[in-house]
Amino acid sequence: MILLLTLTLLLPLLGGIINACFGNHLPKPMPVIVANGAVIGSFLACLGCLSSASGDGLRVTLFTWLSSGSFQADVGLLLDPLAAIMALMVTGVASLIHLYAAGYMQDDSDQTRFFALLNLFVFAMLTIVLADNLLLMFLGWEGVGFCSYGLIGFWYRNTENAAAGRKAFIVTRIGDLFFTVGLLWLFALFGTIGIEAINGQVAGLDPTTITIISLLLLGGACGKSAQLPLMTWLPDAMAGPTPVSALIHAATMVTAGVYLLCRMFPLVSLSPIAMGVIALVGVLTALYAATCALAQREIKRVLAYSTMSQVGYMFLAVGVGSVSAAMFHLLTHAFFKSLLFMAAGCVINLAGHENDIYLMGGMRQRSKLVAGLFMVGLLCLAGAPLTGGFFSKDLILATAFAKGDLFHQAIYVIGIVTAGITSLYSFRLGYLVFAGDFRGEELPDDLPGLMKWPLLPLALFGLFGGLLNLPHLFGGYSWLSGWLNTDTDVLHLSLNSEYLLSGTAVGVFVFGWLIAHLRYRKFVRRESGLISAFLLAGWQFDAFYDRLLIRPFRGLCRFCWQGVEVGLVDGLIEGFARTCISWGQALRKMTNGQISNYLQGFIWGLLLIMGWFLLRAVA
Amino acid sequence: MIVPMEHLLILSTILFLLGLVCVLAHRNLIMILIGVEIMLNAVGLTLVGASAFWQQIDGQIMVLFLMAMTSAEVSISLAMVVYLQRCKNSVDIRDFDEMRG
Amino acid sequence: MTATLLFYILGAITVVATLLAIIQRNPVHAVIYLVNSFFALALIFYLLGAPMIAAWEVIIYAGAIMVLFLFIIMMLEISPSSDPVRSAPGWAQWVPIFILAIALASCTLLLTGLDPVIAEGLPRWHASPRDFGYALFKEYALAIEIVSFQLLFAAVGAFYVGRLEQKKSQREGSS
Amino acid sequence: MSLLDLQSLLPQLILALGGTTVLLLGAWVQNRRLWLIVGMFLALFAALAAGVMEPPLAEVAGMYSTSLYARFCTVLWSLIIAATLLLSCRYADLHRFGGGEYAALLLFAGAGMSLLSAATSLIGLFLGLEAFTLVLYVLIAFNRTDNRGAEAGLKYLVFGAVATGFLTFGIALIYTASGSFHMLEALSGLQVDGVLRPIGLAGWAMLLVAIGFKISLVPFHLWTPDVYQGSPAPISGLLATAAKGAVLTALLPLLAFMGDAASEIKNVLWLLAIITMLAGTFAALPQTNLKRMLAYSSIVHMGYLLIALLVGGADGGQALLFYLVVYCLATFGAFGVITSFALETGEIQDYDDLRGLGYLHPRRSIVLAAFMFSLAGIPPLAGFFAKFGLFQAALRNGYPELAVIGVFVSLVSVYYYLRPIIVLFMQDRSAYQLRSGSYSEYFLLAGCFIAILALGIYPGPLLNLVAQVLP
Amino acid sequence: MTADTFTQFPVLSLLLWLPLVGTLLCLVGYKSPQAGRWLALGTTTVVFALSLLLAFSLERSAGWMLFEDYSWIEPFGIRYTLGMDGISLLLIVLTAFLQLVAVLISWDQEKSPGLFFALILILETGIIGVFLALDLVLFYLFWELMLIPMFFLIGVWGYKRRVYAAVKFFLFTLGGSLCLLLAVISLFLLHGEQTGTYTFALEALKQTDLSFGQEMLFYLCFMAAFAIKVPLFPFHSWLPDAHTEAPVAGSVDLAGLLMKTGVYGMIRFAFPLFPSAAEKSLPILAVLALIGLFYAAWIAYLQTDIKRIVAYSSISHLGFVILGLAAWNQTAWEGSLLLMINHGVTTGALFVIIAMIQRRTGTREISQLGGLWKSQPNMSAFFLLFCMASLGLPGLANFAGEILILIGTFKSHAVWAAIAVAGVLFSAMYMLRMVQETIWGPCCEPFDKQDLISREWLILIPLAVLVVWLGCYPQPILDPLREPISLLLRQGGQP
Repeated sequence: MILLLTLTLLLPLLGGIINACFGNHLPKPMPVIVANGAVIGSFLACLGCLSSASGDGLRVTLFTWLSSGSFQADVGLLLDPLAAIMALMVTGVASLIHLYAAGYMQDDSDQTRFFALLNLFVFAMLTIVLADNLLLMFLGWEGVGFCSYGLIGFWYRNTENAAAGRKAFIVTRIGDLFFTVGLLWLFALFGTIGIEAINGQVAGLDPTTITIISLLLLGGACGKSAQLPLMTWLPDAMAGPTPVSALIHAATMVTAGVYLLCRMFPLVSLSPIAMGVIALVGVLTALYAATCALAQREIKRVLAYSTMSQVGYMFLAVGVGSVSAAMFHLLTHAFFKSLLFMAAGCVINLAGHENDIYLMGGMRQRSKLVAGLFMVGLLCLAGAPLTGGFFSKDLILATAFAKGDLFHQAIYVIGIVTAGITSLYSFRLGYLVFAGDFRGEELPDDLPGLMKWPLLPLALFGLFGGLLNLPHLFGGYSWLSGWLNTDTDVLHLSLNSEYLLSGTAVGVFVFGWLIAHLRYRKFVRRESGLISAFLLAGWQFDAFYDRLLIRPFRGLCRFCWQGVEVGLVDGLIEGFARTCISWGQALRKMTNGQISNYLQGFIWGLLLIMGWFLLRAVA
Repeated sequence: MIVPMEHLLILSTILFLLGLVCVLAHRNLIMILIGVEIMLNAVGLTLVGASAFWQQIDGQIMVLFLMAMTSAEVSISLAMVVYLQRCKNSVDIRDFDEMRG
Repeated sequence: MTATLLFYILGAITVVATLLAIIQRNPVHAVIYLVNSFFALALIFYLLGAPMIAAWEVIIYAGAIMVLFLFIIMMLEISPSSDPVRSAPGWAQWVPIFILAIALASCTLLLTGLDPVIAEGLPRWHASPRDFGYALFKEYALAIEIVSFQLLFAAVGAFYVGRLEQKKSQREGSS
Repeated sequence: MSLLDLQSLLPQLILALGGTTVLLLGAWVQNRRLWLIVGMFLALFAALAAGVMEPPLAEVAGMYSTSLYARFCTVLWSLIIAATLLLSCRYADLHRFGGGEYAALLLFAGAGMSLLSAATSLIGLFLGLEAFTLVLYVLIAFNRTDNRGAEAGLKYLVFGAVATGFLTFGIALIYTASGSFHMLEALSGLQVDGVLRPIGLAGWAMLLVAIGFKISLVPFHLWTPDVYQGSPAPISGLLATAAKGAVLTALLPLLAFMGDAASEIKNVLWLLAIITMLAGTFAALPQTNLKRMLAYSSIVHMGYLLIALLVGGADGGQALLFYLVVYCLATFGAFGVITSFALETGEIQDYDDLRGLGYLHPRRSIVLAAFMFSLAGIPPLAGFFAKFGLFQAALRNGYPELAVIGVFVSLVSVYYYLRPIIVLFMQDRSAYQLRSGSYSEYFLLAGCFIAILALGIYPGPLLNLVAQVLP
Repeated sequence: MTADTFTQFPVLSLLLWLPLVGTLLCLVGYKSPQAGRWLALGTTTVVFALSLLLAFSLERSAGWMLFEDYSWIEPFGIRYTLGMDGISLLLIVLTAFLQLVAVLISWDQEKSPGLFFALILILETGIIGVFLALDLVLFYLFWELMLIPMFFLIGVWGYKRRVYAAVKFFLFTLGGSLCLLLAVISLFLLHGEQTGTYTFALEALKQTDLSFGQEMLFYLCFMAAFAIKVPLFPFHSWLPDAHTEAPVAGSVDLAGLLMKTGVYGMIRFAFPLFPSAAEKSLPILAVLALIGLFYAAWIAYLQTDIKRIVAYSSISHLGFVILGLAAWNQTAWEGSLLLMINHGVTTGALFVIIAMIQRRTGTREISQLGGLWKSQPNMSAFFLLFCMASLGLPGLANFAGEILILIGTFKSHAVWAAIAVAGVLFSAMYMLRMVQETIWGPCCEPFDKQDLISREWLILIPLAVLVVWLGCYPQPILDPLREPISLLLRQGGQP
């Protein structure tokens, strides 16, 4: 078991290292095989040790990474139920996406780099998932950031791609700062960074401290999960290859923030304020992103905003105190969102590498299978009844509703409105892409099989993901909550309210669909209005941050450089040097070659000495 | 007693400074050398006076050495004058300012 | 009393003659005035009981050195008339220098005057040539040797410096 | 004057009589190299005699001491004279020096210097000082094809003559006050209850002017760069090292004899030291002529040495002598390199002419750089320990302000010491190939270099020696 | 071979003077480029091997693992005292390693290679000497001995503004050193007056009774020298110029080693000698370190010369190191020393890569660079790796040190640590900007499209392995540091 667990983590690393170091020297399909093999192997290993994950979980300490004084950070793995379910999802989805990527990247000359980074990403993600201490988790945390950076800018020849990668790295790093401080604080408080140890000791801590630390952790989570206010990087991150978007920016990395909060839930849950803030951030992000998604023109950006929005739901779930709801939505979302992304990749390929949905349309005719799969994904996203997405989202909203106070009521309302908008933009996307006739330039392109078949299992999971945690209402028994030992999460609402809630959900879904149907069934080219431009630009947050932060920052840098460094520091030094030289020049003028001048030096000197002596003698 | 020692010192100081003035004021090398001779004579006067004051012969002997040294110096100086005159056709010290700075 | 009077008279003569010497623009005149000054100084030496020094003052300074000066002046034909502006300083130069000199003199004299010993009188005293010779050759024999070496090497140096450089004069002649 | 007297002054006798002999024989045998080499060996003999022979008398004729200190100085100056002669071999050929005269004059200068350092009487001091000053007048102007030499000679002559006037007037005043020429009596006669008498002060003022001229303290320094620039490089080396060193070594006992009463004079020296260090340093900064820069550097170093003089006692003496030796080695070496770069048409002095020379003549340039670093006081060269000893002495004896100023000055001075190095090695080449130096020059430069390095790594023996010879 | 073997034999001296022997040989054969190269390579290899041998065979202990003491300059009370503890050992191994790298990277030096390698080797002696000397004057000698070769390396073999940079470097560092010298002498005199034994031995001088004023004064003088070398914020002006204009070996040595000597001087000399002054100064030190940390990062963000970016990044990182020292506890100090070593490796590696880039493109201006991954993927990959290490990616070298510093600092001064965390962000900003403009983006066509040649592989692979190893398993580095650091901290007195 221990070996299997270790293998789960190390196989992707090994694959990544092999590809990174020797990939270019291996014969053509080998890098792909190595990468896929590693990830699939990892998945199998994970499956293998799943059985031992229940209860206290399985733990391995490989070696001591850092130790100094009382500080000790091991490379230690912990496979508890939460980690296990997450690890399984990560490896599973990653395996499928790797397979997909093998098809997607088959013509790319740089595929070794791609697969190396992808493997490394899986390794880093698994590190987050499996780490038994915060520092190791942080290693994975930054590791996924780096891989994301490398993969977003994979097609580096285009400056914008590389810039998008950089933006992602830096913005998430702002969040990481909070995480780091939180980590330091936790260590200072508890003298350990072990996750279980911390969670075990939190009771009885000063509430303010807990609130602040929880908010710091939230900051970290916001950065990684593209939540308000650190969300601007995610839409730009779509510059990366589609499998990357599917894996990193939909299924796994962006959910790391949720995972972190779930991991630290015993701590976070102690602070009502922090919980409220988390819920608020989540729901506001959900709303914000959903509105933005309404106006996007690029297919992947729509999906990106929708990801942001869905992750917002997960935050909301954590914020209202339901880990299982969060994890439930995380899982279903992982399935249908990666499905959507990969299908979008297919669509883009079919449309002749065209991203703009206004230039698509009628894609249904080009590949029925892809259209079907895409629609499955969309239905899940929109929360069509009985799909995975429906159940998971519903659970979150129900939990929020169940809290009952005014704040949560308000959150519930926003959440349900967002659900409507979600339905609207989902069907907008569906209509724009698949309905009508093809509006772009004709460019037949057949899809490799590898790009299609991995979608099928994801579609199945998406559709039937609800079964994982089917509520009692529908005859389920909340398996996930049980597995996670969070039975407290299981709602015990009255049947009436359950029906009411489900009904409302179905209602908003239908409402959104109807509006989309009316408006987008037939493509009409419209001038984009002010509001849609505003939404298209993501509420102008980029411009706002540019004004608020980046320009003042550059100004500050310029001031430091030109003002302080060149002007003050160097100026002082050079001024001193110049003064010395000018004194030298003045003294130099005294030696003008004239003997009589020189003699006067004698006389003045003598007068000086004599005068001094005279003064002394008189005194 | 002839005069107070002080008066003799006054005389020699005046002479010495007259010599110095000559050195400072003139630009003609010969006059400068003459100034130096005046200064050295003033020194001789002081020494002779001191010799009398202490009633010792050493002061006078020092004067002798001074004279000998002066003549040696004058011989070199005047040879130098000749040499300079030949170099630059001038004994004006203002003409010798090739090196400066 | 006569000696005292004589001292002041001679002193005055010395100072006046020296002053006249230094303000001359013609070096020949200066030398002549200076010879006067040296003669007066020699008499003072004699007054102070140094007959040997007095004699040498006349012989070496007034005789040898001044004549050497005259000789060189005439040999080099340095005459003030050729360029009167350059050869002698004008009033503008004299004034600051004299002021400086007076300042210096007052400093020196004030300083020496502060010393009580100096106020004592000079006794009458006479050092005969015999005493002089004894002291010179018994106690200062080594010094005499050194001085003689000095004279020798000075002569060599003067000869070397003053000698016509043949190569150079040839080069100049040819150019 | 007895045989014992002569025996006691054997080194000086070798120098003076040897000089005379060389002079006489030189008139017959017109071989320049021969007389330079003979002169060098005579100087070496003198050094040997001073170093090895135990003099029978402690004081000769009441004028010169034969103490270990005096002998040490004699060895030092004789060696410098020998080095100058050796260094001049090729230079003399280039400029057709009269070999016999040159050697003879230098030897006599050596005698004068060693007498000056050994003087115990003011007359002796006067005679020694004049002996080598007179000779230097001639030596500076020795290159008669060079107008600059004449100008330098003139400048040194005028100032030397005036300084002689001041020196003798000072001596006369001191004699007037104390009635003795013997230093110990004269200087103790100057004080009443440990306080200097006013007339003594006047005398010292005159003396200080003269000494200030000789060792070129600010403001009596203005002649220095001109004279160094104009005189033949080996003679500049001699002027900067032995001629100054001899005066300093004479001044050390002079101040020591004063005892507590020296404090008045030390006040003035303190002031002179500060303005000398500062003015010398700043004036050196814009120089673009190597010899002039070295002249200013020598001025600054004299300022440093004044610190050691001020400190006095065993500490100061040790620091002074060690510093002096190291300074002499480096400065003489630097002038040696200039000599070795000299051409028939003149010396290479301007930085412009040195540009990139480090790659044409790497050995000499590296050695020059080493001398510069030593002068700047950068370890592991001897200059560092010299400064180290000096600052230590200053700090230990209550002159922290001088140490601080010294440190500041040595920091600024690094700039002008680096400039020739930069010019030699770090600028694009504009220099032209010079002739390769002669073996005598190489030998000498190597000697100086090795000494600088060895003293920088293991200065212990010299320090011990210096501590022993101090009176 | 056991530790006893070493105590019988003056192995420290051997380690110290071996490079100098190499120098002399290089100088003898300075006309032949081949001779210089191989001699330098041989010498540095032997030194490296010897240092590794020591590292593996010596027992860890708190005190001196090896110690040598001989009489040297008696009249001044100066002795030849060398001692090695864990800190020195590690820094010497680093020195030996980086010098090897410096020699290899300068392999095809065209301008007077013999002299060049001779200077590199002298420098090695100087640096090793600084890390070993326990007599203050001996220390000072080695401290200054580093100056001259570096001056020439920059001034002769540097780039366009080399003379300016060389002189600035020389004057700055010398200025600090002279303050140090004055303080050393004064301390020596005071100690001598108190005890009657005049000595420069570090251990003896620690016993000197000083009034607080004196202690502060001396401490400031010491710190002036060390702060300039490090360099701490207002004293850093020499560094960007020197790093930028120096030839690659010079930059590697400057960043990798010379800056470390400053920190080493602080922990070995300044703090233990003047504990109460040090204690008082810690907040100021921390503030300066923080200012430097941010200030340099901000300036680096705008630079257009990639070497200058790395130069400023060095200032920033050393700010981190000093912050750790100011935190004054075991963890932070271990972090500081670890970061020092890590920074040496990563920054050295970055300079090496920059040299390779410059050789291929002829420029270091980011406006003229770009898209190098296309033509030189391997080189670019290494570049990316080292940049990531430099910006503190966990799992690579710098992070381990930084996090230890942060943890240690947070324990004593939470606010400092919290502020310092932000520095990591800015380092990401300038590093990523550099990466972006260099290896990503549209292509600039390098005139030499050659990817890494075998000698370059030979240099980069060990560096890369080290960068990863130091990031993933720094424990072997931390272990020998533990005891010496706690000893030093105890001597300094826990504030």
